[in-house]
Amino acid sequence: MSQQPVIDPALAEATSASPIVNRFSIVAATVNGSGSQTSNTAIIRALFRMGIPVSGKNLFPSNIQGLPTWFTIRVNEDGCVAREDSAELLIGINPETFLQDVAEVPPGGVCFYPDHFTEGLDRTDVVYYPMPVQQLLRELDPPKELREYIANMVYVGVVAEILGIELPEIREALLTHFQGKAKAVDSNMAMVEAAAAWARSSLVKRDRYRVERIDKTAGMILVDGNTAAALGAIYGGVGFAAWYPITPASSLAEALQDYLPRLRRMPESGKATYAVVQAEDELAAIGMAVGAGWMGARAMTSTSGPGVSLMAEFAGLAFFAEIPIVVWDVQRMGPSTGLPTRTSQGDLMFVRYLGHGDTKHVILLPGSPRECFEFGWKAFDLAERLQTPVFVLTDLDIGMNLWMSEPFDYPEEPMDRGKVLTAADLERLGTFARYRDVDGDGIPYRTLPGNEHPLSAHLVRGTGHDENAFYTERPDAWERNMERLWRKMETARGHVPGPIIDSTPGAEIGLIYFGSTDLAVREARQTLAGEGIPTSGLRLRAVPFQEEVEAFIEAHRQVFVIEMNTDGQMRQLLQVEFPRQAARLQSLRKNDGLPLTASWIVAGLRHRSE
Amino acid sequence: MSQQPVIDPALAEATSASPIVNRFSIVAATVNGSGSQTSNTAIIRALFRMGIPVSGKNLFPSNIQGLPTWFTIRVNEDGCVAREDSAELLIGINPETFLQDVAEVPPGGVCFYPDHFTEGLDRTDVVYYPMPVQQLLRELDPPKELREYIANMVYVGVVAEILGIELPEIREALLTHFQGKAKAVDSNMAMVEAAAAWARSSLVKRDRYRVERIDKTAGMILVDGNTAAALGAIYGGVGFAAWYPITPASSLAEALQDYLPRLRRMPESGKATYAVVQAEDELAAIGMAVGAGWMGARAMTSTSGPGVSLMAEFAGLAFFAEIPIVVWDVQRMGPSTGLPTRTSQGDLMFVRYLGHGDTKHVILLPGSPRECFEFGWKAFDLAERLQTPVFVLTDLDIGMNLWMSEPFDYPEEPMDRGKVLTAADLERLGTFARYRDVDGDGIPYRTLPGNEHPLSAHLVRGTGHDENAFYTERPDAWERNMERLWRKMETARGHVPGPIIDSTPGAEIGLIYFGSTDLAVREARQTLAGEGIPTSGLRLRAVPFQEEVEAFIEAHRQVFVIEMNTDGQMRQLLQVEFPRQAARLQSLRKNDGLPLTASWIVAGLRHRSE
Amino acid sequence: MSVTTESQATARTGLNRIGLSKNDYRGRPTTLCQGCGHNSISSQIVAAAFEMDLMPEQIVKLSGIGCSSKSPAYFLNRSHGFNSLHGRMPTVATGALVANRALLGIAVSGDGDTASIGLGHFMHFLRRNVPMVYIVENNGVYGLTKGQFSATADRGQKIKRQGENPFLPIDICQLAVNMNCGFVARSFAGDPRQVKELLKAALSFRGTALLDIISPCVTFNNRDESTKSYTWGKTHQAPLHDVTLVPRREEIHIEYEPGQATLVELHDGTFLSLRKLREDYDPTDREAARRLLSEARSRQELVTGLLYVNPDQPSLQETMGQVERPLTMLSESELRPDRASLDQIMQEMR
Amino acid sequence: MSVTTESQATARTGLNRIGLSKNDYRGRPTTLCQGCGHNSISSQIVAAAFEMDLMPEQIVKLSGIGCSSKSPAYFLNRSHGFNSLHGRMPTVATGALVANRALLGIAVSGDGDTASIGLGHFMHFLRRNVPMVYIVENNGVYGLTKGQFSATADRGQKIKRQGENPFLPIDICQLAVNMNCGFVARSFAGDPRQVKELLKAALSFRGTALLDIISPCVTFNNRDESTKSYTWGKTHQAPLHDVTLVPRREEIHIEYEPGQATLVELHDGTFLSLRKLREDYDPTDREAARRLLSEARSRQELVTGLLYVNPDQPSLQETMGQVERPLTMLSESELRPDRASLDQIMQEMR
Ligand SMILES: Cc1ncc(C[n+]2csc(CCOP(=O)(O)OP(=O)(O)O)c2C)c(N)n1
Ligand SMILES: Cc1ncc(C[n+]2csc(CCOP(=O)(O)OP(=O)(O)O)c2C)c(N)n1
Ligand code: SF4
Ligand code: SF4
Ligand SMILES: [Mg+2]
Ligand SMILES: [Mg+2]
Repeated sequence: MSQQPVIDPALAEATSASPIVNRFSIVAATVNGSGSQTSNTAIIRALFRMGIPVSGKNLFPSNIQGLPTWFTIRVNEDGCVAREDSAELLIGINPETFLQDVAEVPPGGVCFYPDHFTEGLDRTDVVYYPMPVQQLLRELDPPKELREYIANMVYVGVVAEILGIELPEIREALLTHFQGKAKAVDSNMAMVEAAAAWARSSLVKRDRYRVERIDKTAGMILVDGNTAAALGAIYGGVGFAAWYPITPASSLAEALQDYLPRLRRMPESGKATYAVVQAEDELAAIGMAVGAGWMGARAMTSTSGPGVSLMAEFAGLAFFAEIPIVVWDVQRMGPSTGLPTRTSQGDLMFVRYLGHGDTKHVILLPGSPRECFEFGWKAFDLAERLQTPVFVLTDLDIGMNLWMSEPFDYPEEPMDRGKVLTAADLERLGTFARYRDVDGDGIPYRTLPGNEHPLSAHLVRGTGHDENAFYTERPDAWERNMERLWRKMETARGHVPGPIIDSTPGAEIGLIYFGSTDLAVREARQTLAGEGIPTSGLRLRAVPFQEEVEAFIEAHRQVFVIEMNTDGQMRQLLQVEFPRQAARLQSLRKNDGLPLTASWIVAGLRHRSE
Repeated sequence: MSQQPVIDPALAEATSASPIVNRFSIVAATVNGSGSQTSNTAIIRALFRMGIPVSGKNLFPSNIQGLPTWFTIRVNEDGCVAREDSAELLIGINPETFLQDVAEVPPGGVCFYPDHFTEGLDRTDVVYYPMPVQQLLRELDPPKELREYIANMVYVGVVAEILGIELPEIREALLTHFQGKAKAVDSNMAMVEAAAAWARSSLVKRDRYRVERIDKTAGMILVDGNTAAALGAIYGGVGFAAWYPITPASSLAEALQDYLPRLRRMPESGKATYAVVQAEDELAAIGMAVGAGWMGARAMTSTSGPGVSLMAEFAGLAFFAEIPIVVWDVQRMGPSTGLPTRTSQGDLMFVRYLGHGDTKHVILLPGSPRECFEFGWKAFDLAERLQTPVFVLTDLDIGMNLWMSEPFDYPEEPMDRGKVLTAADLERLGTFARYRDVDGDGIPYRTLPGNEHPLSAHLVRGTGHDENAFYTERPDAWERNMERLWRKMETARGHVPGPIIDSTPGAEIGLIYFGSTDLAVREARQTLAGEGIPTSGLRLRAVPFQEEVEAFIEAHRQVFVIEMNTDGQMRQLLQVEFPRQAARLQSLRKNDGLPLTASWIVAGLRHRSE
Repeated sequence: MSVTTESQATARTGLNRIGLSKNDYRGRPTTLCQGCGHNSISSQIVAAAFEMDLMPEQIVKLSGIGCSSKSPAYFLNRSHGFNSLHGRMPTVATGALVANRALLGIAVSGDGDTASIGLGHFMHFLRRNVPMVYIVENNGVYGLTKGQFSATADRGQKIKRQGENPFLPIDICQLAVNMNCGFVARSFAGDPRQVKELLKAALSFRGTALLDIISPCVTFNNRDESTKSYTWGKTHQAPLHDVTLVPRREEIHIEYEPGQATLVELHDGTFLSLRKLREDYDPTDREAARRLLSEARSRQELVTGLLYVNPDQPSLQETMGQVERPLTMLSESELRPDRASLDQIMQEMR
Repeated sequence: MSVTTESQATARTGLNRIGLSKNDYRGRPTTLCQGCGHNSISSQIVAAAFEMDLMPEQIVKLSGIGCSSKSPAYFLNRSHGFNSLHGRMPTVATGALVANRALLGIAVSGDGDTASIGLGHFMHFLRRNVPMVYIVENNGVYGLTKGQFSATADRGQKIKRQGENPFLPIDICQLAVNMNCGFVARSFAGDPRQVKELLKAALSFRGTALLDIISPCVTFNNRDESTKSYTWGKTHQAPLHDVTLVPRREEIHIEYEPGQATLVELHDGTFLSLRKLREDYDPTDREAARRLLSEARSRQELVTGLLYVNPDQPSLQETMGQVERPLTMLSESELRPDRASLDQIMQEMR
């Protein structure tokens, strides 16, 4: 450890100061396709199992192998686990970015590095820990094909030793990761233990950061939103799913393919009670979903921006022909192909009006994997109740990153299959018209193909139709139908999930936000409260909005709409829906592809709050 | 004429009263695919050539042959030729709809009918004129294949005789229609004259309606917007056009195909200086246009609602990669396939945000065929100046109906090809970056493929890029680029056509409108002025808007946004752009597939003006 | 044969074996042009369904957009149907028939709908082998948009507004053979009997059954020299064989000299009898079908009949191992896994 | 042959006939996986362009979206290019090359890009015969989205996450032959020399030249038993012939026994020499190509080489009667008709 520079007094002072326990971020700077994901998930899951609140955010490039990747784990006793602007601890094993990575370590921070690195080791305000990766590999000599992966276990062992992560929990974490495959776990653990042992004997702890077992994650789970969404759909009784691969949505459909065979086969025959089709493109994916939704199956598709653009025509058809389908849009950065591996909330305005000619859609906005699960099944209830496409907008951050979560609640209510008439109903009623507004709520009754009652059959169409689904060009028929659809959208307000409001008595500032920014906003509000700037928060969970939203805006002197897109799209939607409030809405937005940080929100509000 | 009922005193009185000259509407109720178009255009063009302001609106079904069609001609000395709610004169030759058609004739009105009809002839407050169609056919005995067409000439002759339309002008009109083919003209004129002669000898004029030659159309033309748009594009130097057939846009591309060979071939070689490709679908059509626009040709495509939906992904690419193209959307009634042969202004909101992830577009809104021609060439200047797609939104009414118009002005300004750097420029500058904001207006410079200077080449992409068009995921690079695009959209405000404002001193009511409703709004404002309700008018001609628009809103106590869609989309766009005015905008909208009438606007404003 | 007996059976009563009259299979009055080939195909669909004693309620009709795609409104009023989007019918059909495999799908498309905007979906539909009767009413033009060339228009073909078509036509059957479709037939709207018999065969086939039917557009593409016109069809049709569906239940002695007919057994036990009308042709030989089609093309011959048949390919639903019951008929308890299973998963996520 | 002489010519100087070094044809460093077949194809594009003395500035690169479609960034830095949308490259290419017919188009696509989402555009592109080298880097998977099956994956093929593929593959060459493409070749990224020679041939061809190149995805689909793997390719490749482009300017005596080689003359006067390596095969016979491909498929054989060639088909620009000059080079006076012509039209509208 010759390269180790003399430690400057500042650092000495800093490091000798009281330890910082369970309150820091650590980033692993690696190369993608090198298997470092295993190491990173082992660390985060072990910390989580030690009872410490965590989050893991993977910043990866849009390619498959060989480019820089950063995996950041934040641990925080108080559960503040939104992304932070910088990480105090660096695991720097990517030579390409090492100098840059080291430069970004805050003073007093820590740097773990492979001991064959020779540059970037000269910061005097950072504690360096070398890791003898090559040596340990030589000693352990794992099978050639595993070498690269095992090598990544070195930093797991060293970091565990220095920070105090319990090795048994690392083993548990690996067990989870390898779905119990002992052999894989053992070969990896061997290196973890070797590295830890080496660190124990060869390194002196000189930094302030430590972890300690606490009890803040009891009963909780660690999960990504795409998996949660897939499970939600499965427990919502999904019958048909069609998809086309696209980052960051692919893992949603793939989670369906992983869990469905296990959860949804006939006990005796082992036959599937579902169908998942990988379509030739997104037009086909949504088209298939529309076909299945028309038949009466719970049908869905999942995609991201470019796919949504291709779904516009079918979205309009489903809205107008009133076919229930669920469309997941795991948002990535746009316009166009944009940044496939960066997060954003930029599809809002487009999806709301997706389809030419007065088309409008119901949108759900889950704020966490847990809500992804909940909306996963509720979306089907809503789609079938309202007989319209329901779009669920998440983003890469919720969809693909690891979130700590309360376990999912098993759906208590029975499924709401909406206004479907059986042959018996038709017999009883003696009359039926597909698009008649019987109940005055704009929602007509429908019959499903296969219903053999003579009154049942009709020809569904995207062309202008009368109550009986017959084609007509009559002006009055057209207007009546559009007025009914308008009524239906009003009815939707009462069915979609309402906002989550957290009002602070006396607060004059109101924050309106939605989706993945939840943790950051909550943390920011704590900080601001600490600074004597109390705020109220309203997290939107769906479009169209309810009156409470307008009331909230009226109730506050200053109202900020916080979002991650360039145009301030949620603010625009609020301006459209609440003209009387339009002038009072201020926009606080950032759209750089990274999850929002509390500190950015705080800074923004600090100088704009009057 | 036995069926002729005794005339009731009311009618006698009415008809004996002073004649109504050059001030009525006449509707021909026929069957489509039966060639009645020739007859109708002959009548309207003859009236027009007699110096009388006219308009012709064709209400046709979405099929090819055998269904009811109504062609309404309005003649009005003062040039008020917007659609009227009802026509005083009926040419009822479609047995299927005759009863209904007769019922809709206002008291004192007139009905021409084939003398073999036996029902619907009992209204005592309508003047009936029978027409011996079969007899005249027998006498003239035209060639079998022409029979049906010639039969339709009977009503031309009879109506001409009764109303006083000059036969020589009918001949002229037919000459225009048949592009000078004397033979076709003669065979048709023969029947026109025979029918006129018969009427002269056998009918007594008992109604009040007449036409008289005046001089209100001198130098004017009669044209549809799609033809005008095509000519505008041709005189704008269109190099490449791709399209896919769709009503009501097809005739735009077909007009290109009709006129280009005549106007744009090399004198010597006869080779084409343009290319028009019928694509396999709309995705391909816009994709081809993007390819050609990238190369530096003036590229366009034309479509309607469903096609626009399919163009979303490419629209986003062109916006983000900054490729100049022009997209014509001849709007029809939506959502979905909707009513292909009915008019609407329903694509506004969708087109403005066409494309996922913070995409925005420049939209032009011509209000007449004349502006279709003007914007036809200006759109290319704008697209190349701004390096972005320019959408031109018309509708079926402007696009396919016959409008009276001042002749088109030859473009005086030279073409604006925008910021294109030649090899010489690059040599002089010594540096080039495709997406650098050199001038601070957000518009970068571009080089075209084929430019052989070493600095010229770059790889255009829809993925995130830096100033040099290289792929990058850097947050700052992304933000910088999006800020520049935002700046560019601000720059666009200064380039797009501004609103046409007609302020009435002291008027407290302001009317904001756009597109095909121009004539109806103007007529309505005259009527209201007459009733002591003065109004100011602002006709929007583009999105984004200019400050004048906000000033106009502020300047009026009550502001109505008049439009033909269900959601009040223009009002929504104004709410988004002018939050301080949002609450003050009232919506006056109708969307039943028919062109707006002045009387509907008047009625709406009468009881809503405070 | 079966036809004769059918008609005998129904002659007396006017009702078929399930007690329905032909009227029960009709649709609304057509709004297509008089003489449009599509109308005659609609009538044959009605006739075939009637004669096969199908329950209209167990049929679903599908189509895209076009004159052809309108026709589901003009047959089988008692069947549910979906007049979907231009070129996208195959996608809607896939979702629909996977969701409810008990229903019998009859789809009508046009040459523009299938060979232009919908070409990709069409081919992927065939690749998945979704059980359905897929009818292309092929007239070489876009009828509903007033007569532009479609991708099946022959090179050199002329139409009013657009003049002469410079491109080679897409051969829908050739593509189907290529995509390994198990039932590839070509017919001509001017030969109603063949259309009907091929329809019956297709309706008994399990898997995608493609019928490419030349269906003249009398308004925009019926000039005698057009390969999609009635005249051309009548003068150039070369039927391969006499197709007859032989339902199991009937004991019929088919008396041919050996080699005069091919018999193909379908999964429901019915037989297809193909009595040869011309040179020896084996419709179970894919290569032969390929060759025949390209020869016919160069010979400018309208070869009609069942060009290729192979009943032994798994349908999409089989490929995916779906339950026999329609997915749409499953009960809530079959659709929603139990509480314990969720707890288990939550455990695994600790 | 030409190769040898080329290399001789360049050996000394390191420059080609237009004075450029190989470096002038390179691109940016690849970000694809080490060993990805796409990378080796990129190098052959560089080599071919260099050895053919092409001016990089007269080439345009086009692609869709995918690992393959990224590769235009990794060759020909001095050429303009467009990395467009997934599956839509053929449409952008059509507009681009019609607008500027003077440029030489090289397009790279993937099997997902071309055979899944882009299938319809691909086929219509071929139908129009747009002059361009169309390379499909075929690996049977979606690489960039982490290894799902594409439509060219063989039935029974296995990959990690999705298990076994139940569907038959789409044969891109078979489709191209069907669409009457005038230049249909198949190759293997593991055979760089053949790839290069076929590229040269394609670059000299006027019309759409399709190259379906098996290009293994080492990360997601390189198991030995995969028909898209290096091992399988190496063990199953069956080259039809030895392809060499013989530029006019060189006087070369090709010494074969008669019948040992086929010579095809291209429009620029260069010759393609195809020295037979196996049973007599005539690449100008479409039927033969059809047969060969379907036999190869059943034989599970990777037949490579120029499967079909027919230089005598009009290009789209010729079909449309365009001026020889690029439309993009026309002057304002050539683009805007004169004032009188507008007056005339206004007259006609009275
Ligand atoms: C996305 C879209 N593009 C274009 C149209 C307009 N359109 C309606 S029918 C049709 C073509 C119909 O041709 P074909 O499928 O051959 O049917 P046919 O009318 O000839 O029977 C087109 C282009 C549409 N409805 N939707
Ligand atoms: C409209 C759209 N859908 C999906 C995607 C996601 N996507 C990117 S590349 C790709 C497939 C690439 O496969 P292939 O064309 O075979 O190229 P490879 O990566 O295998 O070389 C997909 C589906 C996209 N970019 N755009
Ligand atoms: S236009 Fe042609 S295809 Fe359409 S209905 Fe008429 S005849 Fe048939
Ligand atoms: S993932 Fe496959 S296709 Fe993509 S770069 Fe890597 S090896 Fe090549
Ligand atoms: Mg057709
Ligand atoms: Mg691939």
